[in-house]
Amino acid sequence: MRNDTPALVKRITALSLITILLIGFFLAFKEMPKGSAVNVNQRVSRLYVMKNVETATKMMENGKFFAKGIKPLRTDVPYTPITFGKSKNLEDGAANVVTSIVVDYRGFDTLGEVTVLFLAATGVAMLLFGKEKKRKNKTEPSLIMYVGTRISFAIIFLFGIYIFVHGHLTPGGGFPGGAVIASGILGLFLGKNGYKPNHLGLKVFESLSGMAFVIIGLTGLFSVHSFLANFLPTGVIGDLYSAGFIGLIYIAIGMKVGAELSAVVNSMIVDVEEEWS
Amino acid sequence: MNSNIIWLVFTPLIGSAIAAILYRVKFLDRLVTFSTFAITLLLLFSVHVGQSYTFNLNFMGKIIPLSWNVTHLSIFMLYISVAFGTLLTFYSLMDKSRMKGFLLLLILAANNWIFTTNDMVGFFFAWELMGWASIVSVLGGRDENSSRHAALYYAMMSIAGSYSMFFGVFTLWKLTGSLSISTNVAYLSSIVGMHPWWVLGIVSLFFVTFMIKAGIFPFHTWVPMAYAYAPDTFTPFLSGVMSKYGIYGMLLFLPISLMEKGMPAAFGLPWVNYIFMWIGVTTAVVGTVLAFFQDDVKKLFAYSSFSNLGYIVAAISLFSSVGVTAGIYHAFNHLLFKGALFITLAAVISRTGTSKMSEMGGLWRKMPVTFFTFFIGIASAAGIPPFNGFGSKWLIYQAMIKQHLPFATVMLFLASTGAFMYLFKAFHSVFLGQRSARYDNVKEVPVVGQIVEYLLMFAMIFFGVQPGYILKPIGAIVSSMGLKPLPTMANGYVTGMFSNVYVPLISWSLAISFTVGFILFFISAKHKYVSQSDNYTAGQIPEEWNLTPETYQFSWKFYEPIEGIFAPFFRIKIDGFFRGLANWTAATSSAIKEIFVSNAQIYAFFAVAGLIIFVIAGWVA
Amino acid sequence: MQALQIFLQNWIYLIGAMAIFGIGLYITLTNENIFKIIVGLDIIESGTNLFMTAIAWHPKAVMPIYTATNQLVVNGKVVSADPLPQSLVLTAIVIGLGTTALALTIAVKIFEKYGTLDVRKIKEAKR
Amino acid sequence: MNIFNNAALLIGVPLLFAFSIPLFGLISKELAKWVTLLTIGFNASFSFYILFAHKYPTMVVMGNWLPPFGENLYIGPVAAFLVFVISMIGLLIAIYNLWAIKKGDVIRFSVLFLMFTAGASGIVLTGDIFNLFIFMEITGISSYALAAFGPERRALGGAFKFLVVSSIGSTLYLMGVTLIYTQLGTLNIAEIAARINQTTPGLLTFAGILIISGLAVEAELFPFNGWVPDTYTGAINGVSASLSGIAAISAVYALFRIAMTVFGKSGGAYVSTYGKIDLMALIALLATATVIIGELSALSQKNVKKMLAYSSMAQMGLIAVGFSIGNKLGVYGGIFQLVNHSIAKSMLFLIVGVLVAVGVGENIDDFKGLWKRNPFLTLTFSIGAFSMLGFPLFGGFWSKFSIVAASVQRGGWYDFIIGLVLFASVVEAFYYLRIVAYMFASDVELPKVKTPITPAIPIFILAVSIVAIGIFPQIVGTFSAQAAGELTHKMSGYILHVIPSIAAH
Repeated sequence: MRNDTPALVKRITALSLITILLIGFFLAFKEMPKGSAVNVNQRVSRLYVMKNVETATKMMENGKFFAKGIKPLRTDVPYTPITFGKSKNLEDGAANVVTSIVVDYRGFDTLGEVTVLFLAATGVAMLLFGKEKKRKNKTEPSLIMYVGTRISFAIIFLFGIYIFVHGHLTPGGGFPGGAVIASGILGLFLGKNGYKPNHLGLKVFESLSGMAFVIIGLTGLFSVHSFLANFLPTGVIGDLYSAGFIGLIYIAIGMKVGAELSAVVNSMIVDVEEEWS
Repeated sequence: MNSNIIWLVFTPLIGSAIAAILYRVKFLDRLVTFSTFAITLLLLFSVHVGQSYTFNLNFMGKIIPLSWNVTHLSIFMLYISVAFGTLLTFYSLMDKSRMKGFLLLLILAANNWIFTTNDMVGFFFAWELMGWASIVSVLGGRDENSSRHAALYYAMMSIAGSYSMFFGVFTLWKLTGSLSISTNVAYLSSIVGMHPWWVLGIVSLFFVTFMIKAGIFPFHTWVPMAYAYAPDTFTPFLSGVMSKYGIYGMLLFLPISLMEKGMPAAFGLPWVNYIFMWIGVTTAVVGTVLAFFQDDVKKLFAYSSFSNLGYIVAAISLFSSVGVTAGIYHAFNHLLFKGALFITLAAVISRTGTSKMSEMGGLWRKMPVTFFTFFIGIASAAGIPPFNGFGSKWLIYQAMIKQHLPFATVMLFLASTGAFMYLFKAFHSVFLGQRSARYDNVKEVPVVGQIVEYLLMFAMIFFGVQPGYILKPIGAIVSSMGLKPLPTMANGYVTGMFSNVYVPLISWSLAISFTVGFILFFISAKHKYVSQSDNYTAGQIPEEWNLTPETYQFSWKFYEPIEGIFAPFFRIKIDGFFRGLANWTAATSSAIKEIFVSNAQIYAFFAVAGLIIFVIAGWVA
Repeated sequence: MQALQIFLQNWIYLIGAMAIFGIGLYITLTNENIFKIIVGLDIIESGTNLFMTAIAWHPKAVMPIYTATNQLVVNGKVVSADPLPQSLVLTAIVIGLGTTALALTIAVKIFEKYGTLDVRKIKEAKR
Repeated sequence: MNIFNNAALLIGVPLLFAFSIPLFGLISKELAKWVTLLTIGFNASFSFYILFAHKYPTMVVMGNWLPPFGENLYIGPVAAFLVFVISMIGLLIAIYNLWAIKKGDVIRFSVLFLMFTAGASGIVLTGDIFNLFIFMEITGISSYALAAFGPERRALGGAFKFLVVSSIGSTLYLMGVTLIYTQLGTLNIAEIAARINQTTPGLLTFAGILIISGLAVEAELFPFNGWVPDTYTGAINGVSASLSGIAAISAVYALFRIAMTVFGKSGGAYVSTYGKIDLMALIALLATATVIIGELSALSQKNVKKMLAYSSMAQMGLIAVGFSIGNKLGVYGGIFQLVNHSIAKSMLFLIVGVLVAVGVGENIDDFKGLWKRNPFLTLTFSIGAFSMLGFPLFGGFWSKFSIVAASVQRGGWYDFIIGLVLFASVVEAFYYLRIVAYMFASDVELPKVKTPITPAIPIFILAVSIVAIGIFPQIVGTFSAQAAGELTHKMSGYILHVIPSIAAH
């Protein structure tokens, strides 16, 4: 394979490589539980759904969790029934189990994920850094566009906030909410020629919300002695004010993602002159 | 414990540190070097055969015993190397070449370590220290580009050699669990009958290293370059002492190949030894032939040195009592006369500023002491009886004949004759003949140098006339290796298998005939000295015949007819192999580099293709 | 019919995921345009994401959210879809978004400086 | 089980400050760089405390959910030592950056560099196989951006190559992780490691191949390393230094954590893996090919930076050879070489950076006669070169020594591998010695150049540490011996520290 390999050779090679790879995947999939054979009860997810990780931890510490041959007895972990709107003070209060995993059980992943997005936004801004030129759309947006984006921005913004505030109850959360907010800001860019968001505000917002996430994590470290541990009461499952720190974190994430994606949109739209020399 | 052995290593290291601090002031550097050598020589008197010392090095919780053990061979090698080094450093006190004393002291430390150590770790360390110090020393030659090139070449060979030894050391360590050289050699000789190939493989890992360091065919290609382009005062050490490390290493491992062990034989020798003997003979012949045609006098003697090591290897590879005696004896003699020759060459080159024979000539009147040293040196090298090279060469021939190896003997004779021819060429073109006008103001070397030259002259004559002083310790070495030593007789005798030669008798007869010749020379007619271009021309104007001062030189196309004979062989270039290897590596390098000049997509292709290869491997397995 | 249904239940999402993965890889490996390569990478990521959701799903799965009517656990057995891969997919999507944003930025800069989007032409004169 | 949750600060503090650097940047650009420096300094001193107060082996539990249910960081001997090395190298490069990064978006560069270092530490620390992926992406995304940073356009081409190959690699890794999850239902490294023999062999092999291929991209093993030369050459020198000195460490760590701890069989003199094929043997083959191809490609380079890039590739191969031998001595040599390589190679890149900045240039011919122009940089470069080629009394000697010893100890076809590697080492010695010989040439007369003080500090420290390691190998040796013990005994070294209750079964 060289720089000047003809396209046909490339295509045939690529096709054959991909075919072999897919056959490999197929053979591997044959050994994998799939469809009706998928048994969530044998996975660690069972404990997350049932919200009884603490019980399992105790069983593990008593040596009752792993059977001979180091097989985990996840199906043996006793189940305390959870009723929506009634069960109180669960170990994790989110009705949306995905959210409870994302923010609580595996919250460290989410912190990393926020960081990745932050780094991507930073990288984009760093590479497109320079002295801004005046931006000019190819076609002047119409009046309807201008007014429409302005009006819909408020609604979109509100909707975004709704999504991340209800992250622990409904599908959605900080990332979708933030993305919705950023799409509203994209609308503003489209609606007005030469629209300029408040750069300083975006930057401060982004930084503060990111720091808020880490500070929530550190609060956990200093109050409950574990980084990113829940230090608030979990309340009744299904309430808006429940699930401990999940709501706080999702607010921080939502604001951060919104600000970040807006910044990415801004960096990509604006033309700059480089200042290297 | 006999910790004085350790001081043999530490004294030079301390000296080296001091010299390194002072190295900007050349004289102080040299002075420290000389005094350290002298102190080491004094220290040697406290070292006796049978002393041993063990230092347990704690490396990562593992105890590595570093052991020192003084044998007959080591004490002999120590004495000759340190004594020669002392002379050389004394000579270099007043020398202008860019040799750095502290490097020489590092080599001395390694030298003492190599000759006394009994563990492979220490041996390897010392070997590396010696190798790198000498590589850096080669860098300081007169012609910087060439010496850089030579040092790099030498470094490559040396590194290849040390990796080979590295590998060998670990293999032995894995097999026996011991790092002691003597244990491992004993182990190898105990299994050599059962697994000759195995042992051969392991030993050849070491022998490649030794052959590279000694410059034995076919690993000799670095020798002419490094010898010629090294600093002039370093070359004597390189040729005289450092080439013997390889010989020493071989002597350590050779007892494995004793005949009684049931090795398959060829022509009355274990066939490995037989092949090795031929390698030695080839070295001797090739070195001689190549030396004929050199114009650079240091290169000529480099090839000569290479050729002489061939003699040594051929002799010790027989592993008979005469053979080993002859080999060690020749090693000593070679150290002495080649050291003397290179020292005189250093003297000449420092005065004339060139090493090309075609630019020299007629220097004997200006530098008589140097001239006589050189004269005795080449007489020794040629093996002329009263001087020291005679006895060993004579023993070598005896050893060869005793093993019924007529053809190899003839080849060695041939090489010896050739040696006489090139030595004479060098002798004549440097010191005799017409002197070029630009050397009219050349002076003899300083007094320091002259003292050294007188001492070397004395040594060459003394050990030539009284070989017993050397043969006795060699007899002890030979018996310590499990061979029957040659019968000892009075100091004047070279004892052999067929006959014993009483050298003083020969020397007296030669001295008398020489005196007669001298008298005849003086009573004959007076010679007239003419300038260089006042000769041969028969009234012609030289320029019209394209004649320059160089073409009047004795060495100008001196062996042209012989060159014609050997011309077909010159097409086979041994360094062609290494050059070819290097070129192949470079070409492969350029080809492989092409992998990495593609674009992102192709690299993605690579990654996917690698994955696919794995997937297929997974299926196949 | 039953067999087909079982086959579809077992394989449909996996085949879909692999098809998307293969298409993405093919696009990446054969198109010389940088933007198309980035699109290909994105499609590969989508394939992976679909694969991860596919292994979480089973035919009788309910959504993993507690509501007044949704029972996640019946008779001590979890009947919902596996929530863990879903949360992993959330993470993977965001990471893919970040990579794509950065890749596009680099593409923009490459177009500015090299004046081309053809990967074969992005090279320095001297090697 | 020993829990030391405060060690979460190793990740938390850099994150906090990375988010806040834009705010500091509002005050001044220099402050942003200093905050980065101090934060990495905090990490360095904290990991120094963990290492020398002997706080390890210990574990950090995230969110109060014990493994295997939640996420955790595991600070064993390997992690404690490598985090310290990564933070120290990061600290020194941050000092260099104070001087080198003057133009462009300095603030965001600082953010990316800080997170690059923290992400690499995270790879080494984490005890969760998916979390490992996230940290790989943190390191990856920041390194794409860092590699594209700079005034020269070649940086962009290099970064794009890196991005494409690396994205495919991370996708493959994610696929492999998912496949394992379908069988074992867990993402915790310790639990997977304990139960890896409960998977079916075909799937296990395929998942292993996907994961190893994915990790081999950043570990620079052939044929996944096409991006290396262009990226290293294109990036500014500080970034090249951190790529080879920081990212490579963590990538190799991840590769062998997966291969030896997750897939490895416990017991036996040499670690081998479950599945249809032995992944360790596979890696050994890759690594050998990498060494040979890397060294041979480096030989004919005229550009020193590119040569260093190829050499870096080859060194990673050598490290992987050491690890893949699979006994304690081999892993010991591998880790030792990892440390030596990261010290020496980052120093060499920094020196090239200084030389380019002061106007000497980055081609071999520019190095001629450097001794007379600037003795300090010449000496340090020579020290680095000697360490690279395994010269006695320099750091690299001990590691090469151990690797050769280990492979001879293993014997079999490792004899053949090490023969090839030693041949490649001769080639390596040649091209490094050629530069050294050029630098000491005295037949070139060019004006002297001055060494700026700030970048001279890290270069000096790195050079001193190379010599110190060469003379006192136990500085690194004790830790790498412990680390080798951890990697070769997965049950007692890793699993039991994370999930002690497994011991009862």
